[in-house]
Amino acid sequence: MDYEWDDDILAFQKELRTFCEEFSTDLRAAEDQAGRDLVFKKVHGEMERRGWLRIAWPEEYGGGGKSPFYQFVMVQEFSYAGIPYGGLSVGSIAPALLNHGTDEQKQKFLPGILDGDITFAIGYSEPNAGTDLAALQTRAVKDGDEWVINGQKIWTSEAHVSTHLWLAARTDPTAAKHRGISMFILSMDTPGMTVRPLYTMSGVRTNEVFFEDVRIPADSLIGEQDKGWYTVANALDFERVSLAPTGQLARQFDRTLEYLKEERTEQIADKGTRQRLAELKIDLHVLRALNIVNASIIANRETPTMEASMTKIWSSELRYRLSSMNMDLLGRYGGLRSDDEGLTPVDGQNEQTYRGSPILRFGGGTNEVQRNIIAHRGLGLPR
Amino acid sequence: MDYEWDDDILAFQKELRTFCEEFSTDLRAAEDQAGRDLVFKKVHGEMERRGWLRIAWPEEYGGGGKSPFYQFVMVQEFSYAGIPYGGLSVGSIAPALLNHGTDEQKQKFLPGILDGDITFAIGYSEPNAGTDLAALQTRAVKDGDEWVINGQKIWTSEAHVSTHLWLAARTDPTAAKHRGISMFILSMDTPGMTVRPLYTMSGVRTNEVFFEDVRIPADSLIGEQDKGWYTVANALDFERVSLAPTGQLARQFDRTLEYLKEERTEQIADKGTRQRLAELKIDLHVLRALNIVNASIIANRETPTMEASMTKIWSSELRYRLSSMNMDLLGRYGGLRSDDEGLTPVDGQNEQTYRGSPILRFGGGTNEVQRNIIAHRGLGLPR
Amino acid sequence: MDVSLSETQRLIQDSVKAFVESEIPFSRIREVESSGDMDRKLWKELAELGWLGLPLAEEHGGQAGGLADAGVLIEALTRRAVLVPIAESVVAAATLQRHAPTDVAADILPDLANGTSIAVPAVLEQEDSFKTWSIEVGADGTLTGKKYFVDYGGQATHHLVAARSDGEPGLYLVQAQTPAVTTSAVQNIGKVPQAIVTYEGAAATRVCGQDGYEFLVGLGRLLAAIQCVACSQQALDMTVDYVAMRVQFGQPIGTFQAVQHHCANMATHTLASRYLVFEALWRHDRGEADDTQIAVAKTQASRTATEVTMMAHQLHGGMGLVTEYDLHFFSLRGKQAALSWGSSEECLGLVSDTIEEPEQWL
Amino acid sequence: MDVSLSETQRLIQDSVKAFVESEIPFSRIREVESSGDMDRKLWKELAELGWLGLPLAEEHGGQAGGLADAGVLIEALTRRAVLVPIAESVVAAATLQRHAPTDVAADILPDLANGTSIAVPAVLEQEDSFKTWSIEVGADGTLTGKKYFVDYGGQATHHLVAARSDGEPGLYLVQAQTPAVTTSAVQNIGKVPQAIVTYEGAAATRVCGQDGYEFLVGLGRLLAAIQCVACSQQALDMTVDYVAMRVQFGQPIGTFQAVQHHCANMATHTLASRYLVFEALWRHDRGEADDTQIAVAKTQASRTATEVTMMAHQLHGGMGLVTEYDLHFFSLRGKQAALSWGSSEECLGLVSDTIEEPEQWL
Repeated sequence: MDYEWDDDILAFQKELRTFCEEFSTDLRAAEDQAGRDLVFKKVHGEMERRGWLRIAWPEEYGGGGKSPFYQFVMVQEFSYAGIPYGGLSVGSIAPALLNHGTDEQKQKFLPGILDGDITFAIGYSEPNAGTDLAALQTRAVKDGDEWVINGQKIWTSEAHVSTHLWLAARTDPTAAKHRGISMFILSMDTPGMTVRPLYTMSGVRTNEVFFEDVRIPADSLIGEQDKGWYTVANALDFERVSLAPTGQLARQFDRTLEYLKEERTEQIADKGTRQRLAELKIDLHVLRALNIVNASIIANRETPTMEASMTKIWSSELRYRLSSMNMDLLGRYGGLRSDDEGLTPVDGQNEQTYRGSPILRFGGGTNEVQRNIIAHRGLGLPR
Repeated sequence: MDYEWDDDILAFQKELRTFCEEFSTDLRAAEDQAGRDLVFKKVHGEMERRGWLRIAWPEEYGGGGKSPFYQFVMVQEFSYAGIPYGGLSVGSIAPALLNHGTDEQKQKFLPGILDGDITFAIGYSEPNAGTDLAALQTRAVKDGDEWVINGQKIWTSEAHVSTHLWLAARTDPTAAKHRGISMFILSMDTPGMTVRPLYTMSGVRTNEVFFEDVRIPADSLIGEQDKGWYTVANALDFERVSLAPTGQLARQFDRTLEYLKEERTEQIADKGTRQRLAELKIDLHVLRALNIVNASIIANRETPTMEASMTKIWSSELRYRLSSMNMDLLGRYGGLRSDDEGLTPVDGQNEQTYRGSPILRFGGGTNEVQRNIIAHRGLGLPR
Repeated sequence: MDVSLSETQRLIQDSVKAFVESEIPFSRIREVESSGDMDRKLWKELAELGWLGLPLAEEHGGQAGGLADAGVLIEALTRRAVLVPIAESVVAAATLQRHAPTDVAADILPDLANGTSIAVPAVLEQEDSFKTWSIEVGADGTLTGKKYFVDYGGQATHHLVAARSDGEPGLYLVQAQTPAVTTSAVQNIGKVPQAIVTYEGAAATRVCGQDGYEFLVGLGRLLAAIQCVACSQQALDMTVDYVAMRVQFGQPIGTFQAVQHHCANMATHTLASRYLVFEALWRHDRGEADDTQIAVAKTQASRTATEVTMMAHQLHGGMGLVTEYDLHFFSLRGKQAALSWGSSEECLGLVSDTIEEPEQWL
Repeated sequence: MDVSLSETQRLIQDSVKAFVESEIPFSRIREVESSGDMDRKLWKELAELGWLGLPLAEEHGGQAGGLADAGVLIEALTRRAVLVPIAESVVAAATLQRHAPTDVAADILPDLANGTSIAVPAVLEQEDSFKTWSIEVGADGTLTGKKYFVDYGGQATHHLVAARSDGEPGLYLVQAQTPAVTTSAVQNIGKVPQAIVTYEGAAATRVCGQDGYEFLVGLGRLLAAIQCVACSQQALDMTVDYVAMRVQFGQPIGTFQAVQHHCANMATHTLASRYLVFEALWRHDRGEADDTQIAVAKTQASRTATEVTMMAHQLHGGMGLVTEYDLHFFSLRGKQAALSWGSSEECLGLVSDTIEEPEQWL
């Protein structure tokens, strides 16, 4: 056992904090979404310049070869600062390409992903294939030198602002569910694709994507044909090091506490309120603990069994619990939306997170399925 | 809607309180279990004299014909006072006999049950038939004018102090699980029965009962042969009016609160402690609410679907939660056993209830099965 | 003791349900919501159908119903997520009917019953506290100051303002559609029209003192709690329908035990909350509900609304979050109601304030 | 950062496990429990195997292990429900080693390592508070008064007593097996030997001041928390085994989703508690753990022990309650440990005391 962070990690953390503070200032100064997008773009470029986007990638893949804990602390600090970076493209697609792409595919996509010029939406879910993803029905049929895609995807977030789609489609309809699926990359401007917006109560737009005889070249296939399920399942370990970072919720806790200390001196002196905050603090420490256990296993080049699922469950349920409790403590102020500047505490972060909190309770595998995974893979209970 | 208790119910409650107070005094004065048993016997006799044991039975069965709410308030007050009465014999066996017994059987057992001279243990569970009660394997085979019993029962509480056993045994081994079961009454001194004690961590003794060629007369069969499952399921409604009375837990709450007020003036002034007690108080009000909803449906001569299961779940889980929280609030004192007179708060009731609290979470149908029942019968979810 | 609905209550429930289901499609709710205004057409219809006068005496053009009857009405309307100040109006009207001087009551109540006037309470100030507010009515009978979080404050014709005169707390009737009263809208999670109101020398008629104020707050709490129950019940019903139909892994997800148990828990909380709220409301009508009983009911109902609606989302998956689907109305309005008239934390604090007092458990 | 056990720790864990499983049948635990005494034979064996000296320096006959190593030892022993004052002894010995004057330490530590002496803390008085205690050491170097809830107080040869001299708080070493010290057993849920101790002019040697006292309380909390983790883990493991084997409705009950989800929750809480406790213990060893970190760990571990062991009972059904079966050792000892050295409520209060202080979240 060793619970000390190495000096080089701590030095890296310091560097990250300075970096995040600087860009947070820029973010606050931005006047609209376009301005904020510009800052994000700058963050991305600067991160690539410093080698951070690939900091834990193996050196043979052009990475920094650092310990997964570098990745861990980086995600933690960016999440605490509320600055998104890289996202799914760098975090999931790039590693999948590294593992399964041909040299040509790597050369075609990786530089753009790292520059931020190529961004991906993920085409997995379908109306009848959500938690039961293997039931997906979108078809890809080989026709000469091309694949022809027909079908529909849903919950394709960022499809309207991405350059490419990472698509799971059925290539062998006769095979059993998990088999017969293949992965493809499509440019979002391929003819035959229609993107329809779906607006959600969290304020975030997502999409449906429809495919009507969409033709893409043969080399759009990533990895082995009919083995796409395993391409997706085998993402690189270092990306799993921080699935549900403590950062954002910790920041929400800290900021709400700060508000109470400054604006509600009577309430913060109340033992009832203090105990509620203490409960949340303990819950955050549990989240931190699960994250570190998960990361530590990966850093030891072992494979977490149930630890990732535990972290995901705890994080998503705490996201709801913490937002809701903070709102309750703030009373009517807690219910204000962030578009009310001045009156709304902590920019309405609690209210906004509350509205978005259901997503992670079912997204990325419902918490019910996650608990099944813990029971089966972690505890060895019979199916 | 009408949330007022009728005047006659309130008058009855007053009478019950006087009665309970008197016998509580006697109980406290009793020096040992034998003394307490004598008081219980006296309570039973006095209740029968006043017609209370049968207060809600239909008049044609020799009952008082009163509203089920009489039963409800009576159970509530006895439970609050911590005085057991009648128990399963009066509460479950007598109604089953009334519904399914022959005139001879009624005449043979009912007077004794009401006098307290005949008491029953319940022989349902077996080592491999717990939650899945219909899997029971104890056999009853007709041999001339007799039934011959072979097999084993478990969790046969009070088998060592009862005069009779109410037994479920398989009479048709070829029928599907729920069918082919019949009900019998046996005297506990029938040759071939062996009672083996099982001691539990709650301090309560229960038993295993073994049957080796136990021969009982033909008229020991209660109700129709092979239809025993339905005999048991059709207990009279008025007995279901208060399955999980608020009384005992309310008393435990009240007494612990009283102790804190008297002995822990600093702690009871602490908002943290007060909020914990407020949480428990609300939880008790929820229990009270569920009980009243359940009783009110029965009083309207309708059949509760999910309400009884809800009450049972809430009661059993609150029993654990309330005992545990009270112990936590009392700290080291909370962990003391009741045999330490003087030092132990509220006679160790919290500690003792805590130890016994698991029983109701699985007894009488596990809470998992109860939740299934709510989902299926109450909400109509598919199986 | 009988927890079932009376004939009248069942009639209210059924006819309001039939009315909103045939006349108020959810598309209408979306329209009204994005307008930022209340549903004025519906308000007129409710007046014409006589619902606005439900708890008012016949002499005022009402139907002489009880507060529990009004609760049934509000629940049925809330289950359609309509945007009308029905709860606010009942709070104000019932308070005026019981506590206002006869002439004041006779003057305004008929207009409230026929819908030409709308009165809403205006209690909270910047502190968001039902105990601390400070507007003073001047010697000239006018008041000046700000009230926060006034639901439908911008839509109402009258405000029932908590204020003091010579230090004596009370409620004051203020005409809202005058230059002396300005409102500024604030945005909340429930998307319910809500305003900060500024009074500058607004003419104020004293309606009642502390007693009436306490009646008003208790009723406000309980009608917010009714809305919590309504949102919980609606979310539960929608969830049961959804999981019985939604197929994954070759079977309806409602056959999975985990899903069934979530639904069972939702049903238990909703049922208990309904009982506690209606009992307290029924007793409040008779002047028998104390602050603790009301606070118990509001705490439980607020938590239930939060927990049940969010679990409904978990079980609905992505579909539940889409604004084209209707679940979000109930989760967002439910949380709004949970925070209104004292959040669960504030009400839990009230229960803890009187924790020493012995309880009747029967 | 590495949460895995070190080579040494794995060795400790494996060899203690192997030892108790072969040498200490649960029938032995039952015997000792009903005797009311500690397991003196086991104590001797632990001394001979060198475990008692684990956290002590080699010069005192110890093995120079860390406190986390001692935690691993205590967890392994607790998972067999043994009745020996191993946690109490480690608390006292580690405190003496770090905070006692050299001569006092050199005098007693070798005897603690070889098992001929047993030292246990005696802190609480009637108030059951770690903040308020009042025994004064007289000018003659003796102390008089009562200590409550002294675990193994009747079995120990030495008590490390929290007392004051000239108002200065500190710890004092008292020989317990003398006429000046009398003990009276109290019965608790864990069936752990526990006593009220009366000192009447007992000779007392000052060991340390406030610093040492705080070290002792922190360590006491954390070793109680380790016991909570051990009981949770054992109950979880027994439950997983049981539900995989117990058949109802024609299938192992461990195939039911509700049962699986209960187990998943139990595992999550246990894993997080283990991390929090061992991290705090490791830092306490280095003087880096503050009161809040320790209180966070104890709160979480106490709750976990309560929740996990009682859920284990729910899933075991009747069998789990029978004293012939072994689960009750862990539920009852687990709750006892949860209440010891500050219950979850007391520790939550400590966390709330410092809630304003900023936290390091990495």
